[in-house]
Amino acid sequence: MTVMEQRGAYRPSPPPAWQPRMDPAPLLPDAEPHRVLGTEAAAKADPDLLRRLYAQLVRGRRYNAQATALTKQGRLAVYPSSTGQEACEIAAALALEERDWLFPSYRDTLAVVARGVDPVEALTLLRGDWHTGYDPYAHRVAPLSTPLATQLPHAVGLAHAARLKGDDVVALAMVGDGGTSEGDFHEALNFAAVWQAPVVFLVQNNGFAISVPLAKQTAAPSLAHKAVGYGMRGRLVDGNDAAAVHEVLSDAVRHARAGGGPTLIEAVTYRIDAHTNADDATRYRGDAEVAAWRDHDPILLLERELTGRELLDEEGIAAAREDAETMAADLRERMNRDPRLDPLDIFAHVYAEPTPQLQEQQALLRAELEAEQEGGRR
Amino acid sequence: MTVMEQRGAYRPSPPPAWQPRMDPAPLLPDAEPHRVLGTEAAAKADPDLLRRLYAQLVRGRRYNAQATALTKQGRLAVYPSSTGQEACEIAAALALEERDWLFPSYRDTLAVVARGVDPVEALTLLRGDWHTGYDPYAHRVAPLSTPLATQLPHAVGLAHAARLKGDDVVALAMVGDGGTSEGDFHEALNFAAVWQAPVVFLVQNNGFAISVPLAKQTAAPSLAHKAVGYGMRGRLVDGNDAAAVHEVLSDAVRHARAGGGPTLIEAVTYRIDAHTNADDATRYRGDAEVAAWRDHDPILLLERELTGRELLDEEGIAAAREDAETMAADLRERMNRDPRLDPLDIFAHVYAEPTPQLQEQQALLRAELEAEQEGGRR
Amino acid sequence: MTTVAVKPATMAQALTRALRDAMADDPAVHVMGEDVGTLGGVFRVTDGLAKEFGEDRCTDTPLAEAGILGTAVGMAMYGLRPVVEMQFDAFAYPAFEQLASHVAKMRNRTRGAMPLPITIRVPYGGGIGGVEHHSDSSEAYYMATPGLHVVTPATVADAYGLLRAAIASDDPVVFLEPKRLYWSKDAWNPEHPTAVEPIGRAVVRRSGRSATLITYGPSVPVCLEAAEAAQAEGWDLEVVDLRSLVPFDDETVAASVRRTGRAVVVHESGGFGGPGGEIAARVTERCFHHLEAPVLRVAGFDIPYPPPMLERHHLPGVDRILDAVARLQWEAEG
Amino acid sequence: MTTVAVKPATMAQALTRALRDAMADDPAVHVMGEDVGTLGGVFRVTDGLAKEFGEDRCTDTPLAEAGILGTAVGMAMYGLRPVVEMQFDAFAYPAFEQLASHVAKMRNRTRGAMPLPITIRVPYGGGIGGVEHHSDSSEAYYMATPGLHVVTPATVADAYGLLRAAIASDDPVVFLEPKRLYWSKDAWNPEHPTAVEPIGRAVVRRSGRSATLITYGPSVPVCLEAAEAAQAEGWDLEVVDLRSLVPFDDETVAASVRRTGRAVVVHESGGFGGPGGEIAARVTERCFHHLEAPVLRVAGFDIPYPPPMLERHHLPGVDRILDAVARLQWEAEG
Ligand SMILES: Cc1ncc(C[n+]2csc(CCOP(=O)(O)OP(=O)(O)O)c2C)c(N)n1
Ligand SMILES: Cc1ncc(C[n+]2csc(CCOP(=O)(O)OP(=O)(O)O)c2C)c(N)n1
Ligand SMILES: [Mg+2]
Ligand SMILES: [Mg+2]
Repeated sequence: MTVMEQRGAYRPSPPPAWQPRMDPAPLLPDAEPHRVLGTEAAAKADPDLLRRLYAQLVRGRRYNAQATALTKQGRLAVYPSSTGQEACEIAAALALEERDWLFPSYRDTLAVVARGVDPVEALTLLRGDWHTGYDPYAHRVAPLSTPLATQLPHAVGLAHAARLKGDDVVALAMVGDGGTSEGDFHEALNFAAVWQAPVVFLVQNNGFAISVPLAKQTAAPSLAHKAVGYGMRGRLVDGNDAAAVHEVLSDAVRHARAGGGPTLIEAVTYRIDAHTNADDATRYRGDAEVAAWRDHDPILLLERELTGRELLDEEGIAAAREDAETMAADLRERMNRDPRLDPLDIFAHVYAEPTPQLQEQQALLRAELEAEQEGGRR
Repeated sequence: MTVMEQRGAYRPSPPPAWQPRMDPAPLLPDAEPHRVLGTEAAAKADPDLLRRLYAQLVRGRRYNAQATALTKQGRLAVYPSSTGQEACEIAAALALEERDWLFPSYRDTLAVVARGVDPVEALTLLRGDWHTGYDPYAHRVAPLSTPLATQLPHAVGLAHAARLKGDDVVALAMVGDGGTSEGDFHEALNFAAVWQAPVVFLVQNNGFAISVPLAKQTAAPSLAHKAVGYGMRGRLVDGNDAAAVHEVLSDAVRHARAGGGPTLIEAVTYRIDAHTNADDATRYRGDAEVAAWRDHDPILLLERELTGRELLDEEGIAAAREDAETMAADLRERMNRDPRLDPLDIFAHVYAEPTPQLQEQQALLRAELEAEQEGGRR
Repeated sequence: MTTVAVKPATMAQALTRALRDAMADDPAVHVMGEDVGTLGGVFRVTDGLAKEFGEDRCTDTPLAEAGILGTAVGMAMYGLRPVVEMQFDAFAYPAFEQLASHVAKMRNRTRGAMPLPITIRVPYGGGIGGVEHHSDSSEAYYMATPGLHVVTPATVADAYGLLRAAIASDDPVVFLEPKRLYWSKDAWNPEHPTAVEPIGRAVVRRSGRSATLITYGPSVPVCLEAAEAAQAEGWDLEVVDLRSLVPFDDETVAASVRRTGRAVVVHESGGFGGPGGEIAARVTERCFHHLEAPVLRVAGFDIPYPPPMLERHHLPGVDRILDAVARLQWEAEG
Repeated sequence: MTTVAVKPATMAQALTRALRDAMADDPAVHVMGEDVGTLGGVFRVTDGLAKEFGEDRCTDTPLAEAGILGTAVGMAMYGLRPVVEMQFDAFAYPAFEQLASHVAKMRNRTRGAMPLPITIRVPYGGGIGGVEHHSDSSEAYYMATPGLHVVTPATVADAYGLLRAAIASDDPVVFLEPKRLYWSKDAWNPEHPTAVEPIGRAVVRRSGRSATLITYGPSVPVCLEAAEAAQAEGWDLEVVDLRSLVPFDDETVAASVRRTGRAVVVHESGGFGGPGGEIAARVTERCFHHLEAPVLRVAGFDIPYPPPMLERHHLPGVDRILDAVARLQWEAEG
């Protein structure tokens, strides 16, 4: 066919399949992180909620301190503290309904506890006793995830399954700024948007992935800007403003529950402690930066708001601290008891039924343990 | 420290680390794909370039047809045709300088050939003779990549290495719409942006990943919108408008070479043929859709522009076709010769030196081959 | 479940039928993967499922294997039984972290509270003229990952029976489908076409007294052919089809080798670090004093899978198997 | 290269020195990974390199293992020699596709035109009280992937010598660093502290006549300890440190077993589908008529790595090794 024969078909038009599929503007985050405390919006916040957040934040901080102390006493193998990030941790848990699911990363013990998991069980992993210390179904909390970002597709799958079954369950998945670089982050967000799964992704941007600062992790205007590339809403929030985090999260949860699909939330916060007790943060950051963030402390912000508006007084503060001390004393006491482990358990849950090979191995270990009890090798 | 002691520290301010790190607006693609042919912009296009593109597009189409024919004759194991996508393939190759590198996906044989690789060598993989048929260093073309999106980090690493060495080399990496869902796509774009590596990512959005339409692949406003999440520029172009693709690619290459960092380009196009000769496209799409895209054919668009502006006449068209026929005849003739393979080669390039184990295995095969020659097993 | 009389069928058809029956029996069974819906899969194994059960039950996912397996984990957490298709062996590698760190470990991590009944279908192996990355034998990776069952059928009937068992299992199962047997046909157990085969039991496909060929999946027909050919050379070979690499049926295998006193392990996966080492070692541990010769291995070479035009030199064939049998120190006998 | 007299040093220090010397000798050597720059790595193996050579030579990457290895592939294509750190064994899994489909195959795919001289450092194994995903022994995966060298040191001197050889190799090398030996100290070959060890040669760490313990990496010191303890029971054990799993030094291993007539393979990786099967099988193939007993294996159990409080029951220890030696059918001898 020559060009002459084709003349009629000539249409200087855009490609047939093309239609702008949606206006990206509503997906983009605001230029500044959302804030409530210390702004006019604070007046509209529910005082009860603020007080509840406050009490939990104080508890959370104390929990972090206690757990860190337990590492020094050899009672915990390792502890990644979330001091400075309590607003994110607590608001995450409080924004959910009981039927919802939480998918925590390895740093999110506080959120796990705030969700109702026993404080000692939540530390089982870090104590070195067993991998996940709690029954995930008891409080709808997935195992703490150490391989970064790998829990995000789980959250998407669970939310999708719930929706298929007709349950109005929302999954909240937590991840760090470093974790956003992993392929699993990308794949999870994409599946979530394509499936319109009721998931909320909460990125705690605490400035570092161990020693690596955000500037070496991404060149994006913000992590929340990643949302538009999946066709979901991106939201930016001051992660140390508990009221703001709770508001943004609750909105995203509502949106998801109503069938509106997933949201990506970046909470701008800071890790006050080192990466874990084993880390030396002075190798990669200066005191001035930490000091600046101490001034923007989540407990402090909330305390000032509450006291300024006379929703909290010295007595209330003392009560919150005392409650936290009680929790800490109980934690300390229970963590100081040696857990009783059965070595033969290592074969019990590899499969529904141990394979013949595992049965043989279990018999071998049993014989060894008996020999050990009788003293000496044979 | 109680709240009273802290009063002075209260600052209702945004989190300390926060500064909007860049204005996202320039990163966002235009709402409509960029076009040149049939628009006023066409007048500014270099006539020589347009003629060169035309000749190559015609050649490319003929190459696709010939290769597909070769599958029917059993001369190729499989061929993923890029008919309908020639504008992307050719413009990709022509936008590069000789010192630049191309990282093709498995569908991009045309770009590989346009880059200077021998047409028969480019088919070695698909012929089943050896994995990569050409020397990647001869024309700076990485091996055709079958595992989707895995070539993208290679392009980033190479571009980064070149920059570290002070060479002003740009890497152009090609991927399909389906490939953008892979984690490797995400990780590559992120590394490229963080390192400000001189890379250009060209996504050929041809509407399908085998049978899966774009709507099941992503919910994004466009694939180009993914760029903002990495802090790089996103560009949208009519992938069947060779002049537009060349313009957008050349601009991105210039930008990268000048140290401006990477660009993500989405070229909206369409796969006219089935996924490969082995695929049955009628299972997942209708004729009407294909027909609409045939009207928006890249060769047609360019031909109309050129003839309309009297840069091309029937004679020129005939010459281009004849040139393509000559190429096809040569390809057919050479592909019909049986390649000579040495079975013992399978041990030659596993390591720089075959391990003792491979030497043993090679001896075994050699003995078998000798026995075979002598006829019968022993 | 309907139990129509079953005529000769291909392995692919038996797999389709197994998926269909499992989906009909249990609404928790969901099929997902690339091109499994509208297209019915590149090997057509999921053909018709989206039509019969809807796209929510048989879902075309985005192109991202870690995402497919990772979301399947979440779905299993909520009580579904996902059956995931990896399009080709080498394209399961992107999902390796999800597989090794979550799928294989979740039950254990949670002390049994959170089992993951996921079936991961992986078309594997060569012999179909596929270009690079389309012919890997990846079973060694899965065998070395505790927490996974690893199953592979060699017959049409087993394709049905083992896939049903895999889907019914409360543990994750890597279900390896020998690509080059997809189109193999047999009468498919006309009495019990839809019989479920328990996982973990090897089967003697051919009895013999001279030596045992221990094999599985795509190499089973090759071994049977070799056993036929061996008769001409005076050897009466027994052929054991493992069917399940994990759990491993030590009993059946060791019983056979104790009877014959000689064994060759045959598979097309690379030899070094491949399944054959494990099998030879455990057979030797159990049958040492019955062995007239070391257990030998006939395997693919230790090379990246070769291009199609050379694959026949790589794949263990009848001659290479018989050569190994010949090396089983028969002189020592007399 | 400076050759200062070397005092007792830890394995971690020897590794650091190897990286430093390699970087000083060859500007093409680039170190990259998570936290390798400013922090010097979580095990401090890259300590000081960013300072001495600049961040372009020792680079903190984004947190994405496939991206790290994938970009390293591209860098190697352009003539660099990347040394990649995977922070822990299990965190190398996201890079598995890049490793198996590209790193291991690129030379072969391009008929030798495009070699990839990449060293992939992987701290591996347990015994350090790490929580889940921090103690995997993943060597079986790498052994089963043709195109990779797999190397693992057990002494301070080898840590230096083998790492230099790995970086100098034109092939990709998976360099497995036994985590629990990072802080092990020895005098580090005071004569030749910076001697490069060729890859592919096993070494007899202790001579003995009764039986051979075949081992590598973290289990070498355990085997040496077991050999000492065995003397009390009248056994004089030989200990072979493989050092390189790929290529495998059949000669040294077989020569030892032919001498002793008995062998136990010891490693902490899971037994089933682990390296021990391969090793036992090939030793048996080569030494069958010299063997008084089957080659036995002492390995980690076939379970996900257990929690720290139970890991000592999982790891092969002196007693378990001696129990295996005792099962080597000594009665048969007399
Ligand atoms: C896949 C994977 N790679 C590497 C690691 C090792 N690692 C543990 S925490 C961490 C940094 C995480 O940073 P971020 O995501 O910002 O979370 P944060 O620690 O700040 O809470 C790294 C690299 C891991 N756990 N998983
Ligand atoms: C990692 C990986 N997964 C799956 C495949 C199988 N596969 C080959 S092509 C293809 C579709 C690719 O679609 P797209 O990226 O849009 O490229 P196109 O074929 O349209 O050029 C798939 C799923 C693959 N090659 N690699
Ligand atoms: Mg962080
Ligand atoms: Mg496509």
